[in-house]
Amino acid sequence: MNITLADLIPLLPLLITTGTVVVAMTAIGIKRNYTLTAVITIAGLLIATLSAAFLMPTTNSQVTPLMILDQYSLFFIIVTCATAMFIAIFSYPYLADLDDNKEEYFLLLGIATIGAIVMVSSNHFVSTILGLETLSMSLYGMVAYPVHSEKSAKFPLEASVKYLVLSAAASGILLFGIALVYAQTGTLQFASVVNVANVTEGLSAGFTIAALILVFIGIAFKLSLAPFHMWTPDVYEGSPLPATTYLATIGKAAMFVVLLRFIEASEALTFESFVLVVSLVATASILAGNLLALLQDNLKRILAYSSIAHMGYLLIALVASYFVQGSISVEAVTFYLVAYVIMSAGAFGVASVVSSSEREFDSIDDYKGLFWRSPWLAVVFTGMLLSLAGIPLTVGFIGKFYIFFAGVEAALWVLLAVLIIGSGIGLYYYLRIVYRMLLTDDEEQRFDVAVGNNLSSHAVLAFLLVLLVVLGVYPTPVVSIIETISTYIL
Amino acid sequence: MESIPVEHGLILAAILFSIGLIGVLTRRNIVFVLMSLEIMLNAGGLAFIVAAARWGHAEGQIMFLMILTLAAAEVAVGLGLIIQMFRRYKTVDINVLSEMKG
Amino acid sequence: MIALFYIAAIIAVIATVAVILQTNIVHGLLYLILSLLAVAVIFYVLGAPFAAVLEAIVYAGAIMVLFLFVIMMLNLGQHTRDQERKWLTPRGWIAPSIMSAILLGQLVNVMRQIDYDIVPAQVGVMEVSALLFGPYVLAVELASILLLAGLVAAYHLAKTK
Amino acid sequence: MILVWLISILFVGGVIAWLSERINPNFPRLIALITVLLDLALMLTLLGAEPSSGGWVASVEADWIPRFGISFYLAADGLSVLLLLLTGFLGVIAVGSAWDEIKERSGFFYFNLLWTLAGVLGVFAALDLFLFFFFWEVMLIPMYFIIAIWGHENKNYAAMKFFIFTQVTGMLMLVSILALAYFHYVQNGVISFNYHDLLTVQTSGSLEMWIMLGFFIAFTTKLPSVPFHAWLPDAHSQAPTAGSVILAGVLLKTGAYGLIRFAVPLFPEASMSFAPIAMTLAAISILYCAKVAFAQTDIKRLIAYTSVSHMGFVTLGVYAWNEQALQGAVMTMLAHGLSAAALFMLAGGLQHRIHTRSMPDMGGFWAKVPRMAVVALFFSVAALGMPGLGNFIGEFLALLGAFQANITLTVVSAFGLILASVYSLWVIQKIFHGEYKNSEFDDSHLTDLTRREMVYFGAMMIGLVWMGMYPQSFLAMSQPVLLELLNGTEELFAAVVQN
Amino acid sequence: MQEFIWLLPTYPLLGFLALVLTSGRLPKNIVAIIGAGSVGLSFLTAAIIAAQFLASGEDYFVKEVWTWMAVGDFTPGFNFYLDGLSLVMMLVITGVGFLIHMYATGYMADDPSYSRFFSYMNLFVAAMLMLVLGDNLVLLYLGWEGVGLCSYLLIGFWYTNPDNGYAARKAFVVTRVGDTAMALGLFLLFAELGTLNIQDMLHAAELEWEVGNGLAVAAALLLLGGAVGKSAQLPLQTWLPDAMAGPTPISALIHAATMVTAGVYLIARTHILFELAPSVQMLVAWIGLITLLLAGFIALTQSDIKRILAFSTMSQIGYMFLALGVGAWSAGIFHLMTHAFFKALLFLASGSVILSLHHEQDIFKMGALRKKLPVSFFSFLIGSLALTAFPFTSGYFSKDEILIAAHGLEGPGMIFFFGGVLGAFLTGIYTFRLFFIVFFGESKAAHPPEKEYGGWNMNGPLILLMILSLVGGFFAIPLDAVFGQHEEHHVSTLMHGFMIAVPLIGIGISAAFFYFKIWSVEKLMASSLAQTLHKFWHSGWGFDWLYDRVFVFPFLWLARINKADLVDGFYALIVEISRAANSMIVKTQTGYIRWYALSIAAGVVVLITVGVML
Repeated sequence: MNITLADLIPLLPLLITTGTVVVAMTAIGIKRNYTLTAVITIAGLLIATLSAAFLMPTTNSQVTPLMILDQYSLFFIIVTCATAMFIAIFSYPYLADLDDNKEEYFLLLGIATIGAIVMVSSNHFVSTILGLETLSMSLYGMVAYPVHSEKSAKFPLEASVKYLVLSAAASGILLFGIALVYAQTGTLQFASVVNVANVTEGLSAGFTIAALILVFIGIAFKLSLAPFHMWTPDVYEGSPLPATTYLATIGKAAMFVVLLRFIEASEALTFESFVLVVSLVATASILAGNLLALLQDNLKRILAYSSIAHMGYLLIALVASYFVQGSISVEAVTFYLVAYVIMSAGAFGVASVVSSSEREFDSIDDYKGLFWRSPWLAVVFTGMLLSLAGIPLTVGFIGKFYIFFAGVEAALWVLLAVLIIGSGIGLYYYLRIVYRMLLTDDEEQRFDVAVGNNLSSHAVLAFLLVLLVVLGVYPTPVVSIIETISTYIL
Repeated sequence: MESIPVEHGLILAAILFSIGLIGVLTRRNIVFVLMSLEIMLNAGGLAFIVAAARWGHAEGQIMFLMILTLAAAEVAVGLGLIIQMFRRYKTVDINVLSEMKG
Repeated sequence: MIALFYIAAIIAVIATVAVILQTNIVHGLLYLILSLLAVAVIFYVLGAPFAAVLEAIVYAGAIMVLFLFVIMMLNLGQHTRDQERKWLTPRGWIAPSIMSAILLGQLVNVMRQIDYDIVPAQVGVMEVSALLFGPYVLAVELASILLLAGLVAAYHLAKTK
Repeated sequence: MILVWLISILFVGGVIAWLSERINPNFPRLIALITVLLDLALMLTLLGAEPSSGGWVASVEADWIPRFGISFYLAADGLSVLLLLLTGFLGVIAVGSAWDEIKERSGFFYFNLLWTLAGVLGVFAALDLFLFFFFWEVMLIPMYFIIAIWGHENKNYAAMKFFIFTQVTGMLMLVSILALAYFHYVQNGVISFNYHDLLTVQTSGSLEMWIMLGFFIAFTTKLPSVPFHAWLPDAHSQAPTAGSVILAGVLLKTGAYGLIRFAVPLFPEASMSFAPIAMTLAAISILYCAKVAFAQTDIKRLIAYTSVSHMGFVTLGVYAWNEQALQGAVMTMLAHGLSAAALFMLAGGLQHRIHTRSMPDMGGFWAKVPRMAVVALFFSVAALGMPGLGNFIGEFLALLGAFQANITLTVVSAFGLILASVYSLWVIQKIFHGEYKNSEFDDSHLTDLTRREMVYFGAMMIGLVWMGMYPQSFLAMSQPVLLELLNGTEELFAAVVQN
Repeated sequence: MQEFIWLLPTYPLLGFLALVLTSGRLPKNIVAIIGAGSVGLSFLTAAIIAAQFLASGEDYFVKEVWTWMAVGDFTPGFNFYLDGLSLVMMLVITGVGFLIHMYATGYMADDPSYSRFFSYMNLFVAAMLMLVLGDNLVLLYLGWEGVGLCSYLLIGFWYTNPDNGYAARKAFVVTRVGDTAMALGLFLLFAELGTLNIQDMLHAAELEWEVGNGLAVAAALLLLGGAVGKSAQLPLQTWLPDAMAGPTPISALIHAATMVTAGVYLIARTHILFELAPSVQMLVAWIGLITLLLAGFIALTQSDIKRILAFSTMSQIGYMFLALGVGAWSAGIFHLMTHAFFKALLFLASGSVILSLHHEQDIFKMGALRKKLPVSFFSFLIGSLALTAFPFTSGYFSKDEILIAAHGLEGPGMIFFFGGVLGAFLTGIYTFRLFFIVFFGESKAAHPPEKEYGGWNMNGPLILLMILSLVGGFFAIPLDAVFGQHEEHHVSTLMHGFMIAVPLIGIGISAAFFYFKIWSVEKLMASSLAQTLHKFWHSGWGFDWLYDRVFVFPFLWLARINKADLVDGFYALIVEISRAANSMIVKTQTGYIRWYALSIAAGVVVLITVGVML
């Protein structure tokens, strides 16, 4: 299973991204030029996206034991690269005024994307770990990026240290768990842990379950599932907005793909107690996330808490996959992830557009009266928030519909009840933000919304809004794609 | 040839892991925290080596290599952050990093 | 060999405990190196000489030196020892210890039923390398990317403006 | 196809109205008026349409999300057409009532108004349950905006409450819809959300009951019925007049429509065994809310509670499930649509003039605003169920039918008629009778109804009289639909009554 | 012409619409023409129709105008039914109604809301005609509620005084209690008999139910509920005295001549049903008897001229109920008619008195008006005589028939008879008490009248009504086809003499007290028993007091304590819980890394415990 030339073709997106990083690094080495670096990165990511889109219909190959490049992977490579590109576009104006070297940021962003690509196409623990750590390592850098800037009002250092320490601890747990799984199955490939032919004698189911739980916890931390969620708000708040966006979208999506593949391949859900554990985590996440966000006034923290809840929703679909014939729950997870990426990117994107590295507008009071000051941004933001709340005409609704469908088919009534309660609480804090935007006292002009100076960011927002609505109203094309690709997971 | 029960190896790893965890939870000096993290990662590595030995594989060792790599990178970034932290706060007390809460 | 395993294990545990109990940071680091070396011995006993060597060279050597550098840079002198003593209140140990003890108990509980003895067989550099530069060549490349990420991040973070 | 037009005209009109504000602040209301009039005119053509075999005068079906067997399936029969017309009519009224009241950001206002109406039309016409749910939710957001932006002092709370209540219970309904679709899948091997397909699903036992409850709770929240009514007084009292008109006149009716069209026909057996509880809730709604209404001092809150009370007759009628009762429910929906809307407009008009809704501050307005007084009297009297006006037909038929199903609860509910007279006359007394006291407010703007207002009220009065004197023109439209729904299930209910 | 029976309610309805739509912009004389003229037209039409109908010799006549609603078997229509009973009613309503309208054109001349007044009046006449002409109970119910509404509107006509509003609402709500019972009766009848067309329904009832059938009893009871409400009989009588707050023509038209007798009409109309439920019929008689006595006692103690008349009305309707209860259907209706004449007369006359005295209603502030107000005096004289059944006045014949019929009844007949006679005795006393106090003695008026108020338009109706009151007893009303031939009752001459004499004795006693002043009221009132009784009777036997405490206060109390809606509180609680949960859980976000790590460790421990141990 050595690598061959033919294997390189499916790896094209990965190679292109890597190439982008190398080119960008070289360019920096020759002469620092912020715009050039950004353009290289954005262009590279665009090409990577396109190449993945080009490859997607035909590709289905295992490249070395480490990576599987099937349609599912490529689909998420598209999502990942495209989102990374969008974030790069958001980052450019955001960092433009940073009084420090700005170019390395795009390197980190590129490298993080490499990590994400590896993760979404990983069905092997080695590539999982490598992808995950590459992603995390870059994110440490991105989170702490403005650390030298005196003007930065936020706490990038604190956020980064928190993220690093806790993430490393979680990695330790994950690694330990993988080791235990490996001790049992004898392979680092994702493989069934049930009825392994050469099970070590005397090995109880408890061992397997403990191992699975440790792995799950390691992943749950990255997904910020309760009770491993506490880092999330602090890191989100402290990071520069584009980094937060990255963390919240690609960081989550890639990790969930890994979890999905691992759970499906390992058949972990055949253990009832494991199902119980996952259900408990889902319940705790939904309730904790929504309750924490309830009266929060910081936008980034709200979105952080809400992401905890959203990951909980996703877990419901994941649990359902065990009870349901067919691929519906995988589709549910997939669609919801896409929806979540779109709406999170959009929501953070709006905040990014009005913020800069020197001044972030992340209190919901900053958005008072936005509807009247900048209807365009307000509409985008409202759309994203309503989508997060799962209101029709938006993609979030279809996503939630999927999850409900999976849950009903699996007869997960308790979890559905939790989902409903959670969503009900969720409405409150999403609407709180929307309401702020509707307020009419615009005595205090908190920020100028000049569309002109970052037109590309607005274009991205427009694109996301269109996606949000189109997928919310006529999701059929994407639904059929997801239906097709989901078969690769099972 | 004499043999070692595999559970002894794993239990050793678990013990080291737990000690590392205690360190992370207890120490306020961030350098110690980082060291404790290394202990945890190392315990993971040990577990891999034990498992590899149980299967007679080389794969576990490769995984250990990767852990080594990531530990190195993590320490590099972590120490970089510690330097910045010390510059800003003149302390290595991890508790100063608690400005964001709620 | 068996005895070596257990001796090394005991040393590793004691040394590790010493690490987290230390108030002097340099002493702590030295204990950590001791612990890592003991683990390296265990690796060797378990038939992983390559890993053992790397543990000794990279871990105990390179990485720990990095720590030392930083400690020196920060110039954590005598006063930090007093500070450490102040921070390490007995009460602070209770919850973490109990928690970890329970965790350990649980892990031991699930592990103790394993009824398999390792007969260490040497899996040497050859096998590992063959694998590493065969099927796992991508991992090597990815590891380089990982290190690159660490490099860029560390460079950016650690530099003075 | 006409149904698609009806809905899309509103959607597009809304967007145009919004955009047109940039050109001239007076354009939005004009465009909104044209849009709703156009819609109303289009609806009138439905009256002449020849019904197909199933009684559908118009229908359109297209694939939407084939993965789930979801289709874009709109169809209207007599019942739907009635409610569509009500919506169209009240749409015109609502635009009219907002004409002078909404000065700020009128573009966005009319956008929301039209979109709400579009959602409501969709609800009344959708025969795919997913589509139904889709529209069910679509109408909430613009309504939320209407309350939250143009509402009164406590608008945030009210809008939020409205939204969360309807949304959360909506999710219960979603679960029920999905469960039903799933059972269809299990039984037939295909997923379908088509109403006709789902009617064939065999469910039974406690599961059917649970699924039915999902629908029931969603619908009775919108209706609303005790104990899910708590959102309504706040929403109504805080909403701007046009919002209240739409809320009371149309939005509440979606719940009733849902009960008739979905909740009972889809689950005849569960509904049957649940009927006594539903009717009990109805009776409690009627009495309890009439009593609470009486206690209110905020005139809009009062009217809101009376709405709950009146809608109790609808629930009562639906769960009595015989022809008289159902016709009664339908007539109550229509008549209450007009009378409640008119009362809210009056309250809104008063608030607009004297900037208070507090009844203790009012009194003796008859001399000052005689036309308004007469109009108010008319609609109060309509609300208390005066024969000759539409509400009477509805409540009388509902009670008449209910009497055949459950005597005790009918007797209890009938006390609502007494309480209705208590609170209705109390309102008239507090506002229009008694001594004129102008120390409590600035009465410089207390002017009588304008000619334009009189046109709207006149239209609604004619409507109510028409309903009251010749309800046959409405009953005839809904009759075939109701008979079809009753077909086969009526005996089921009747059997329960016997036992 | 019979075909045009629908014109009867239409004229006043058009009048109503014309007056409402012009909303007070018309000059008063035009308003008067429209208001009174429409009713006049109705009366003319009614008269012609009546003549034709009587000439045709038909028993009944049905005119179907349109189907109101057709819901399954339930198909009430706007159909008019004319037979002897409705004929009488329609003539009384339009005839007396027209006279009162006439009178009102003068009486209300100074009122700024002239047009409003006539619009209500017209609406009332229209509704009342619907009530009596409807061929089905739903249409009847329409009229029934319609007159109730007009009653409400007219009682509260002078709306600036909150007391009037209260009286109006009380009237409406109290009668609505009865109406609701009646509606339930309708439901029951429809559910059991499948139709609400009166004749069909009665026919079906006869076929389906035996005498004494429980359902028949229930249905009759429920209809009776409606009747007692509308006709101010026990136990729903409390609203009528307060209803006197309205302008006096209203009291004459609605609260004396027409609307309050609707209950009598209803029972007569559905008499077959009551015959099927003898126990209920007996109850009707008892209610009538008790009410007539109670009202009589109350009337003795009142000082407000209109209230006295109101209690007298209540009492007279008691007689009608008594007649119905003993099966003397025709007698009841006959008394209804004569009562309409003389009570309208009395009320209108009292109106003249009141206006002449500048809105003074207390009889103790009048006196010696005989000379000053001659028309009123004669009106009162004739009205009072008819009311006390002075021989050969109209009241005499009708009351006679009732008492004789009561006398002829088996069982409690004698009680009814003597009770009725006692009532007549009381009537004599209180009627002439009023008469003597107002028109004789010394003037106690604050503003003694200069001259009698009113021109030909007020005096004309009075004179006509005087004539009717005198000769009304000789009208033969064509009720035999409706109720069948009633058996002739006879009483001995002695008894007859007794019946005639007792009211005269009452008059005599009254004269002794108030005209000749042989006896002194003050002396009588000296005893504490008398005072207590006076107080008790004056308050209407404490019914208001009782109802306030049993119904009104608890309702108000409930309304007060639960203004904020208990159910809402429940949801508020949920919100509070969420907030509390939020504030608790937010405390976990301490910001300390080690705490976060601890939570991870705890999570690991818990999850492994759950996963492995469970």
